[in-house]
Amino acid sequence: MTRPFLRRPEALLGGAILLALILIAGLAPLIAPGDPLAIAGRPLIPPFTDAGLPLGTDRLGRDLLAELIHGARTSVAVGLSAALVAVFAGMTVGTAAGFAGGAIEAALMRIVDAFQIVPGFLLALAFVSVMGPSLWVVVLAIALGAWTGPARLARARVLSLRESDFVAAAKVMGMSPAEIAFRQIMPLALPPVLAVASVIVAAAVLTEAALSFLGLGDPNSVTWGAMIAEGRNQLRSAAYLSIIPGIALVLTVISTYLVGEALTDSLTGRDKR
Amino acid sequence: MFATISRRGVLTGTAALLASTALPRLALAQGGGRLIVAADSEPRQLNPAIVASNGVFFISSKVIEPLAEASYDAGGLKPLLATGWEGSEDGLSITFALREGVSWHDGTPFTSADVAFSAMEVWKPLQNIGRSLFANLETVETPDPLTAIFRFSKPTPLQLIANALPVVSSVLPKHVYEGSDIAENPANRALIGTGPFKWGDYRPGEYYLLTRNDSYWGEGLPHLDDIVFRVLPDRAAAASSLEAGEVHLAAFSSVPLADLDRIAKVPGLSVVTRGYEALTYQLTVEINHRTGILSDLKVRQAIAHAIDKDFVLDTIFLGYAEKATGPVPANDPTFYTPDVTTYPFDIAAAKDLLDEAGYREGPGGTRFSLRLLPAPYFAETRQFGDYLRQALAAIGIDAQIVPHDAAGHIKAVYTDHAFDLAIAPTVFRADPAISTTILVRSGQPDGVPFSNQGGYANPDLDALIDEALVTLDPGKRVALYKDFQRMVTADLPLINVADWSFTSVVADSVTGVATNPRWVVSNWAETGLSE
Amino acid sequence: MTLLQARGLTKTYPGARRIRALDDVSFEIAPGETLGLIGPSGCGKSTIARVLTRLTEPDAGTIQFDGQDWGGLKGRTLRRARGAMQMVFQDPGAAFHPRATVSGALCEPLRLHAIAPRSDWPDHVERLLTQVGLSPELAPRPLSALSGGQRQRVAIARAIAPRPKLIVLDEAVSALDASVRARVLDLLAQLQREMGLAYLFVSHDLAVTRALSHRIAVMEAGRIVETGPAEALLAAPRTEILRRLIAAVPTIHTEKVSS
Amino acid sequence: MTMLLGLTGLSVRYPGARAPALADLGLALFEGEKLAIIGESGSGKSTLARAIAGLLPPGSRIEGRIDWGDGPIPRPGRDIGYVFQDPGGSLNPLLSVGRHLTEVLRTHLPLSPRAARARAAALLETVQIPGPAQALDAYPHQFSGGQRQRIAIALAIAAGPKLLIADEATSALDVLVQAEITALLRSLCGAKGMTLLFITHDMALAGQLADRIAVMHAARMVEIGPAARVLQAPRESYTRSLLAAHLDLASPRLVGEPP
Amino acid sequence: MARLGRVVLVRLAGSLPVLLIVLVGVFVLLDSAGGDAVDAYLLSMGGGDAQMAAELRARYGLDGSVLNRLLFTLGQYARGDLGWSIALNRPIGPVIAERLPNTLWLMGSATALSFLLGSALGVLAGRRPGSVLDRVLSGGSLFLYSIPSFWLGLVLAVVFAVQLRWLPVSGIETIASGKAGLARAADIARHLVLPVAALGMIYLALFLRIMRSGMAEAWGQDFTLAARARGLPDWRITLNHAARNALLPLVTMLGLQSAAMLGGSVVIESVFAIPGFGRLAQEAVAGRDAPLLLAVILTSALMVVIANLLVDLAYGWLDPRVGSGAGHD
Repeated sequence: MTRPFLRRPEALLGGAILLALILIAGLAPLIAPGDPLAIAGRPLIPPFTDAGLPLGTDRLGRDLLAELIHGARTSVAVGLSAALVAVFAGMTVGTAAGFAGGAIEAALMRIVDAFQIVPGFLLALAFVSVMGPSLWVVVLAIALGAWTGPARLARARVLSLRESDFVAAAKVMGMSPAEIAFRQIMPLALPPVLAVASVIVAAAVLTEAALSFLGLGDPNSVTWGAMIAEGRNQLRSAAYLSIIPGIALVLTVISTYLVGEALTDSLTGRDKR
Repeated sequence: MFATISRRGVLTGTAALLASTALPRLALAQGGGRLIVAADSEPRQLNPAIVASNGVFFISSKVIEPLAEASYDAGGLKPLLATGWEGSEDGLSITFALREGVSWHDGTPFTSADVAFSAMEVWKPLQNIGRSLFANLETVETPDPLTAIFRFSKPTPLQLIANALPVVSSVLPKHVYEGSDIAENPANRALIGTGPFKWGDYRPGEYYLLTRNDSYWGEGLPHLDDIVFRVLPDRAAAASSLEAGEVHLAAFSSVPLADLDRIAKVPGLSVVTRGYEALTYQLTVEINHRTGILSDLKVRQAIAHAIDKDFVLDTIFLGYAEKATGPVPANDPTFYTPDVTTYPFDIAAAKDLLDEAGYREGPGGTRFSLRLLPAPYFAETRQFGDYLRQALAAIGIDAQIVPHDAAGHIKAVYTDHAFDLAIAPTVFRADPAISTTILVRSGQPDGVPFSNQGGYANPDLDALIDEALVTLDPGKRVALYKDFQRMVTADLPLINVADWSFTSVVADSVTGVATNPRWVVSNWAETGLSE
Repeated sequence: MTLLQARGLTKTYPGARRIRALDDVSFEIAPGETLGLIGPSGCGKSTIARVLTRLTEPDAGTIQFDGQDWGGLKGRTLRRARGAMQMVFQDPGAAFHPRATVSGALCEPLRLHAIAPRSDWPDHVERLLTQVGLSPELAPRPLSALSGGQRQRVAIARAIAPRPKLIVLDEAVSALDASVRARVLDLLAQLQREMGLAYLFVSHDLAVTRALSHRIAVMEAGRIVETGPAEALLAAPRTEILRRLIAAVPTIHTEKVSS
Repeated sequence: MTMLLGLTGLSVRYPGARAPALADLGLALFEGEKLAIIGESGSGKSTLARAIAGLLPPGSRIEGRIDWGDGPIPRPGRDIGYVFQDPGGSLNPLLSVGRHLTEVLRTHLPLSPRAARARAAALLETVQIPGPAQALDAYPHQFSGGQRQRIAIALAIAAGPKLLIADEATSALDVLVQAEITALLRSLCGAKGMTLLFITHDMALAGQLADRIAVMHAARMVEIGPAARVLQAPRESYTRSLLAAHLDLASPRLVGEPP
Repeated sequence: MARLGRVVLVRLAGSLPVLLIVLVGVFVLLDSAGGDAVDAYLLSMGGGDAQMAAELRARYGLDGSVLNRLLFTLGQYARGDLGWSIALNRPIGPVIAERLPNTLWLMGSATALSFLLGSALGVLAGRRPGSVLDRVLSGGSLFLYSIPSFWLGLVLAVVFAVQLRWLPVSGIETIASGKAGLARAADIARHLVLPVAALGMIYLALFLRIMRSGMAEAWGQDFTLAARARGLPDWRITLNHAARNALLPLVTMLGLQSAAMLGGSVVIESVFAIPGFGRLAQEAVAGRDAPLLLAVILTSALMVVIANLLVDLAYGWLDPRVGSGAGHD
C-alpha cells in the first residue's frame, strides 16, 4: 500500500505540505508563543518590511505570522474534528441502518434524506446563528451537513459486505452477529469512508472560512477564514491581509485533496486485490 | 506618524465638503437626475412616526417630514412643517404654528388635525421614543387649521421637546391612518407624506425608488428627479460600487474605515464626515453591576484606566472619532462639559486599583474572568471587543468573548443579563433626556434594549435625572446635565470610550451635501447632481 | 437412518417478478453419503444450499438434521449447533475475510466451537493443513498470497475443523482449473472416507457431480424432478432436462490415458 | 493451405509485471482452419489472442514477429472479429443492440443508415436472435446471457472478418447454452469460411470444435497438433495430466456404493 | 406523459415525510435560539419598552408553546399558505416568488456552465490519462476546487468590475432601469457573469474530476476494449462509449451536489448583493424570523428534491437499465 502511495509525486507533495502544516499546528505555541490576538506593533505594517514582524500586522496591529500559525491550528482542528464527528456519526447511523434493516433502517435513512436535501451551508448558517459561533458549534454545524455522505457510504458498504461469502462463511461457522458486525465488517467498511473523510476535512476548512466570511466565526480564536473576512474590507488597500491566509487556505485544501486522492486510490486498490 | 496620516484623512474630507457645499450657490440651474445611494439594510417598518431610528429616517425622511429639522445655525433648529413654537410659562403647553400651503402627496391639504392625530394616536402610544417623551402629553388642541397646542399634565421643558422635534415629530396623514390598525396600515410600506419626494417603488433586496414631488411646498425644490436606495448589505460591495460609479453616495460609514484612505484618493470621490453631528454614536462599555466584582468602583476604574483611547481612535476608528469624556459627546454645543473625572491610560494604576480591591494576580497572572459581549452589528464594536479583550488581559482580567448574532446579543444583554461587560453603540440625540439618561436610570423593566440593564442603581443620580426632566429653565437644565456627566464619570455605571462620527463617501457630482447636522437622515430637498 | 431430512421447502424471493426459487422441495441425506444436486442456472439449487445452512429462511418447510429440528433452532443454540453442518463456497477468493491469514481463518472455528484450548491451536492448524494436503508452513501466510486451489483447500480445512457431519459444497470446485479440480475432488472423497462426512454437492457440472455423488437429485425451476442413485439415474434419465444435461457434457472420444 | 498468420518468437510482458505473459511463442495459423488454444488460467492463452488482435494494453512490451499473409495488415473489427468471455461486459449497456451493430457496420463498410440497419437485422437473424427487427431497438440488459453472446458474435462477424477469435466465449455460460453457442460458432465458420481461433480451458470442448489443438502452459506453448492426435496420443506430460484431470460421464467415480 | 406525471407526483409525495422531518427540526432549532423576532425588531428600532415587546410578541403569536406554533404552521401549509414574515412584515409567498428566480438563474447558469464545460474538459483530460493535457487540466481543476468561492468572487469583482469596468459589480439587474424583454434579459445576463463564474468554477472543477475518473474507469472496462476490438475510431470510443458511461456518475453527482450548490449560492449572493434565497435566509436568521426561515429551508429542500427528481429522470433517459423496464421482451 505504501509504495504506490509514495510513488505518486503529487501525493508526496501534498503529504509534505500537510505534514508541515500539522507540525506547525502542533507546535504553534512553541513557534509563536503567547496570544496570537495580542497587539504586536503598529497596524497595517506591510509584509517583508519589518524583520520582527515578517508578514506584517493587521488592522489592529496583530502579528500576521503568529495569526497564520495559530490559524493553522484552528483550521486543522476544525477540519479534523468536523470530519471526525461527521465520520463517526455517519458510520454509526449508516452501519446501524445497514444491519438493522426494516423499519429502523427506513426511519434512519429518512433522517439522512432530510439532512441531505437541506443545503448544508444553509443549515450551518442557521445553526451557528442560533447557537452562537463558538468553535464547537462551528464544528458541529459543519458536521451536520457532512455526515450524510459517510452514512450512505457506510450503509452501502455494510449492505454489500453483509451479502458477501465471507460473512456467510462466518455465520455458518457460528459467529455471533455482533462479532460479524464489528470484527468482520466494520474494519472493511471503514476505508472508503476514511477516504471520503479527507474530502470532508477539505470541505470543512472551506466551510469554516465561508462561515467566518459571513461573520459567523468564533471571535476568541484565530482562523484563516476570519482573517480573509477581516482582510476583505482592505482588499484593495492592504490586499496581503486576505491574500496570505487565502494562500494558506488554498494550499491546505489542495494538499488535503492530493493526499485524500492518493489514499482513496491505494485504499480501494487494496480492496480490489 | 500613523496618526497624522489619518487626521489628514479627516481634513481632506472636510475640504471636499466645503467644495461641495459651495456648489449649489454657484450653480443656480439644477439638472435634476437620479441619485443612487447605498443602503445597508432594509428596515422592516418604514414609518418614522412609529419607528424613530436612523435606519428608517435614512429612507423615509425624504417622504415624511418632521415639524422641524436640525440646523447648523444658532438655535439648532430649522422650521419645516412647523414655522414656530412657543412654550407657556408653566411648562404645561407648547403652541406650534404650522406651515401654510402644504399638501400631502395624495393632494389632501396638511392641517393641524394631522399633527394632533400623529401626536395622540401615533407618537404617544406607539413610537419607541415618543412613548416616554410624550408620556405626559394630555391633549393636542387645534383652534385653527394652522395651530396645534400640545397640553401636558406635568411641566415639560420646551428645550427638550425642541431638541427632540427632528427625531420624534414625523407627521402622518390623518385621513389615511384614521380608523385603521396604525401599526399594520399599508401606508407604512408605501409611505404618504409631505416631503420633497414621493414613494416610488420597493423591490425587496434590491432597491427603494423615491420620485420627485412636483408640488413640494419648498420653492424650486427638490433638485433631484429621483433617489434610488440600492440595497448593498456587504460593505466591500458598497465600496466597489462607488468606485465603479454605480453608486453616488454611501453613508453611515458603510465603506470600511480601513478603505477610506484609498477611496479618498479615487478621482471623483470624497470622504465627508459632517452631517452626523446631531446623531452621534458613542462607543460604550456596558457593565453588569449584578456581577459582584464589577459592583466594586475600583474595578470599574481599573477597567477605565486599562483602555488606551488613543489606540482605539487611531487603530479602530482610524481617526474618525473623538475621545469620549462622558455620556455627552464633545460635539454637542449645549450640554457638553469637559470638566469631568477622566481615566488616562495607565496600566500600573489599573493594576494597583485591582490589587486594592483585593483581586490579586493568580497563577498565570490572571485575577478573574469575565464574559465580554460586543454588539455584533457594527465592525467597530466587534473590533473594540477584540481590543478590550487584549487590554484587559494586560491587567490580569481574562475576558472571554461570547459571540452572538444581533438578535441573540439583544436578548443576552437586555433580557437575560447574561453578560459581565457588553459593548454598545449608544446614540446621543441632541438632548440627554431623549436616549441617554435611560442608560443609567434605575428601574428599567427587563427586555428594553439600549437602557440600563446592568442593574445599576444610584438614588442620587436618579433624583438628578428626574429633576432635570421637569426643569423648565434652559440654563438650569444644562447645569443639571453637566452635573449628570460628572456623576456618571465619577461612579462609572458605564464607560464611554469614543464619540464616533460616521463618514459618507460621496461622488463629487453630488451637491448640497452635509447641509445640516442630521443631513443623511434629513429630506435632501436641497441635494442635487451637477453635470 | 437419515442424517438430514428436508420436507416441503418453499421459498419465493420478493420483488417484481416473484420468482419461486423453491417449490415444495423434499429430500434426505444419509450419514456419510453424498447427495449431488444438479440443474441449469437459476433452478434453485443454490437456494437449497443457503436454506440448509440457515443463511436464508424458507417460507415454508421443515428441516430435521442430526436428530433435532434444525429449522427451528435460533440464536445461540443455532450457533452452537452449526459445527455439525459446514459449507464450502464457490469462489475461494471471496469466502475469507480479505485480511485473514491461513492460521487466523482456521482458528476461528476452533475458538467458536471450543474444539481445543488456545495453546493447542497451532497443532490443530498444522494437522488440518496436513489433512487437506497443504504444507503447515503456509499457516502464517495471508490467504491473498495463496493460489485458488490452495485457498479452496484451506476452506475445506476450515469446514472440517469443527468436526461436522454434513458439509454443503456449493459449486465448490466450479471456479478451479481442471487439474486442481480433480485433486480437490480426490481430497473430498478421501475426507469423506476418513471422517464419515455427508456432502450435499451442489453443481451445474454433471460429470463432476457424477464422480463424487452416491445419489443425484435433478432440479428444474425450483423443483426436484428426479432423484436416484447416480449411475442408475444417468443410465436411464426420465426427464427431458436430465437428458439435455447429459447431452451437453462434452466428451473426449478416446480411451483414458493414465498419467 | 495458405497461411493466414505466422508468429515467431513472440514474447509479451505486461507493464509492471515481472514474469512474461507469453514467452518465445511460434505458431502458424492457416486460412479456414479451426485452432483451439487450451490451457489453465494464467497460461497465457488470452494474451496470445489479444496480441494477435492488437488489443494488448498500452505499455506492454512485445518482442518477436507477427506476420500476416499477403495483403494489408488486418484491422481489428474489419478483418479480425473478437468475442470475449463475458457477454454482458463487452456490450455498452447504454447503447441499443441496433446502435452497436450499425456503428460497427458503418465504420467498416460504406453503408447508408437504412442499409446498415437492414444488415444489422440480418446479422441478428444469422446468430438466431428471435424477432431481429424488434431486437435492434432493445438494450443488452434485456437479453439473456446466451443471447448477449450471440449478439457479441454478430458484432464480431459484422464486417465479415477472415479471422474470428473466441476468447473463452462459452465459459461464463450455462452448460445447456454453452452447447448451443459452440454449435453456432461451428456453423458460422463453416458457412463463411472464417478461420477460428478458439480459446478454452476445456479439453473436450476443444476436441469437439477444433481441427488442431495447441496446449499452453506457463506462458509457453507445450504442444500443438491435430485435435485427434493431441487428445489420443499426447506427447507432453502436461497434456497428459490435463487429459487425466478431465471428467466426463465415463470417468471413474470417486465414491462407491451408498454407505 | 401521464405516466411521467404520476412518477413525479409519487416522488414528491414520497418526500413528504422527509420534508416533515426538516420542518420539525428547523422549528426545534429556532426555538432553542437566543433572541426572537421581537428582539431583532427592537434592535432595528433602536429600542423600545417592555410593554411594547410584549404587545409585539402577542401580535406575532410568539407567546404560544412550540407545539402550538408548529401545529399552527402545519395547518397553514396544509392550506397552501406560507405564512407571514415578521422580519419583512409581508406575506411570505410573494417574497419567495420574488427571490426564487434570482437564485434559480444563478444556480441554473452556474450548473449549466460547470456541467457542460466540466464534462467537456473531463473528456479531454480522461481521453489520455497521464498525458500533459490531463495533468494540466487535473492540476488546474484541483487548484480551482480549492479556492474559496467568496474569495474568487471578490477578486473577480475587483478585477473585472472595478478595475476594468467591463461588468457590473453587483446586483441582479440595473436598478429601476425600466428595461423589458430582451434588453432586460441581456442586462440580467451581464450581471450574472461574475457570480456565475465564481460559483461555477468550483463545480466545473468537481465535474471535470468526476468525468475524468469516470473515463479512466470506463477505459478499464470490457466494453471499451470490445469497442477497440470492433475497430471503432478513437473519437467514437471516447465519446460514444467511454464518455457516455462516464456521464452517469456525473449526473448522479449533479443531484447530490444540488443541495451544496444552493448552499454555495448563499455566500455568492452575499458577495454580489444578489437578492436571492441565500440572502433571504440570512435575513430570516438575523431577524429570527422562524416562519420565513422555515419557508426558505423547505422551499430549498423542495428544490433539491425536484433537482434530484430531474436528475433521476435524466438518468433514466441516459441509462436504459433504470426505470422504464419497457422494451424488448
